[in-house]
Amino acid sequence: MIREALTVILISIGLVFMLFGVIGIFRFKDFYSRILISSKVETVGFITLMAGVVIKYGFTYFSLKILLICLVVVITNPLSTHAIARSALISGFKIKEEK
Amino acid sequence: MKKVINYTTMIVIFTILWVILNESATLFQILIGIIVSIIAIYFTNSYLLLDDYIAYYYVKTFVLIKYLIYLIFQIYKSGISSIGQIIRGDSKVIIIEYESCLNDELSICLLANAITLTPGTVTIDKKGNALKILCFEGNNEIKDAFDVEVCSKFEQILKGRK
Amino acid sequence: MNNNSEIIARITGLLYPFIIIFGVYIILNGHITPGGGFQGGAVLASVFISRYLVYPFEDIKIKSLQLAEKLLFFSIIMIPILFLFTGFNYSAGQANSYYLIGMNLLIGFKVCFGLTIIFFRFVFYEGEK
Amino acid sequence: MLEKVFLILTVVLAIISISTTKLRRAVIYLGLFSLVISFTYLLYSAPDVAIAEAIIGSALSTILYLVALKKFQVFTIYYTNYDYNEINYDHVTVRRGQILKDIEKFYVDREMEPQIIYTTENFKHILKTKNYDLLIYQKHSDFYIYGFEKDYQLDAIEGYFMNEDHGNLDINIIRCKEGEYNDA
Amino acid sequence: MSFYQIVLLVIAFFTAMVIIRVIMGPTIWDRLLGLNMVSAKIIMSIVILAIIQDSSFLLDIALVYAFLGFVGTVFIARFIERRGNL
Repeated sequence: MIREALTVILISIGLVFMLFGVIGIFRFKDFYSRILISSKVETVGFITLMAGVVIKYGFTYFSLKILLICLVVVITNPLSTHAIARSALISGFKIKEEK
Repeated sequence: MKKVINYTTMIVIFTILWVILNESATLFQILIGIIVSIIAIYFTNSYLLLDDYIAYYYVKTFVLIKYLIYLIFQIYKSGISSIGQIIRGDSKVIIIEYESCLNDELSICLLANAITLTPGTVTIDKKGNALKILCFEGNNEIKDAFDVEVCSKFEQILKGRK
Repeated sequence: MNNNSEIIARITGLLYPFIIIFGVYIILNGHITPGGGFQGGAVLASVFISRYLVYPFEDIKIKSLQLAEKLLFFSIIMIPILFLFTGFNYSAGQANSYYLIGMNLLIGFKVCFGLTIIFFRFVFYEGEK
Repeated sequence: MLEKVFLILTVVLAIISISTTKLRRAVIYLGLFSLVISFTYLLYSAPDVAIAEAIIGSALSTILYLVALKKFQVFTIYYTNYDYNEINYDHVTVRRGQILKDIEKFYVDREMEPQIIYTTENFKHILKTKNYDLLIYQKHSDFYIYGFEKDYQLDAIEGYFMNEDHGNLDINIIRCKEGEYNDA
Repeated sequence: MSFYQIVLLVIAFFTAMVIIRVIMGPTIWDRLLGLNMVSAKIIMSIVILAIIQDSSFLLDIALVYAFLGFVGTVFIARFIERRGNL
């Protein structure tokens, strides 16, 4: 019973983090601050939500698979963020002088 | 001798992965898992990487667990502080250069990944051990973490990779 | 201008064996879970495609890949025909699933080679201005 | 309810991806379309189709579209403005001015892909270092368009601006020799 | 309507909001960022759907997105930074 309640709480916290990510994508006025905050807060929400699901299922194959998904996302998500930011910088889209 | 132990560890890890994917731990599945992981490592070494996978990507298990725990702690810490940033609205972005005190390629890449994962900082470029980091102006936490003379906590953890 | 990011190259290299194992898993479990020859083969082909991010050179032998693909295609056609002529008893449950797994493996490797050939031909020859 | 949300999203993305004039945007919209439709297949309990759509849509078809777009010529246009030190959102969307819209329309009509980059760097610095096809420099209401001498499109652009009525805008077209300023 | 169905609806609403940003977004990098975010949201929805239907093979599809979602994004970003050369 307490496990169920913990799951509900964790998933709700994850949804709140995701809500802030979506707000951030509309609130910031330029691209670089958007990429700095929004997509990352989204990852925090992702990890929290997955933690909730893992607690619901305990130590089973289902939760092990979810941990695997979590690990792979933690490895690959920075790669795409890095690629997007780097592409914008190299193409010359810039807000302010460097240095 | 050390090479054999490393290979065995890697095969065990991939076999566990196979068992998790298949959701059954019978003897038959474990046997197939060992065969598949040997084939995968051989194929990666000889056709894809053109190098030794294990020597390339070897990280001590203890170091890896410490790294993950500290990473998750750091992600939550700066995630909560960045919610305040979202509520406050717009702010200025600057690029800082940071010279890492690590000299090992994989460790620097893992450090860059960790920097990108924490909200508020994105690694943009890497040349040697110099990293270009995009971050907010006037963010004190970043300054505390990266403008210090000695190594930051991440680097101290990653130093014992081998 | 030919500078790709070192971080992407490094971490993509870390993922190769994981993707290979996942592709083989999708092929081998094609008869009980979603997936099968085509899907697993496409996953395996994406290993070669992501390798282009790391080494953008033309060091894959397209000729021998083509030969292997033709042989696989020939065997995919010939094995069912041989089964037809031998009068094998299909009602046996275990043999049936072995047959499915074998055919899935052949189809998977054929799709993998085919998509790899398409990608590298497009990138190195057809995409020229 | 849930199915309806995703079905509406699918239709919207499909219509947008075929009606946009810029081909790279169409590639991104198609990637989104494949993500959304894969989940819709799952909701209608067709996991086998969904997994095929996931693999094909996320990696293979995107890359094959990009390889096809390699044949398409891309024009890089830099835009700098004397009056602003910073470029924020309003400048990109609202005050971008008629001239950029006209130039974009010019290239799209001729089936070429314009890529406009808004920057605050000094235009002389861009002339020297960056690899550009056109450079537009605005000072109050004067426009300076830098292009290469050999580029035959430049004459067409000049003719285009002569024909259309552009009010009191002052447009100067400056032809540079190949490698006069530029090392890149 | 159970809790998980409500969660799924909320995630669908967020996805729609991000797609609005993608359609609005003035620069092409905004659109790419939106593509990345939608991909993460679809992974979450698949996991929640797997809980509702109680079938673990749906997680394979989430794994496909986790493994291969970055390949397309990285290729598009690279295509833009090299001005139309892969």
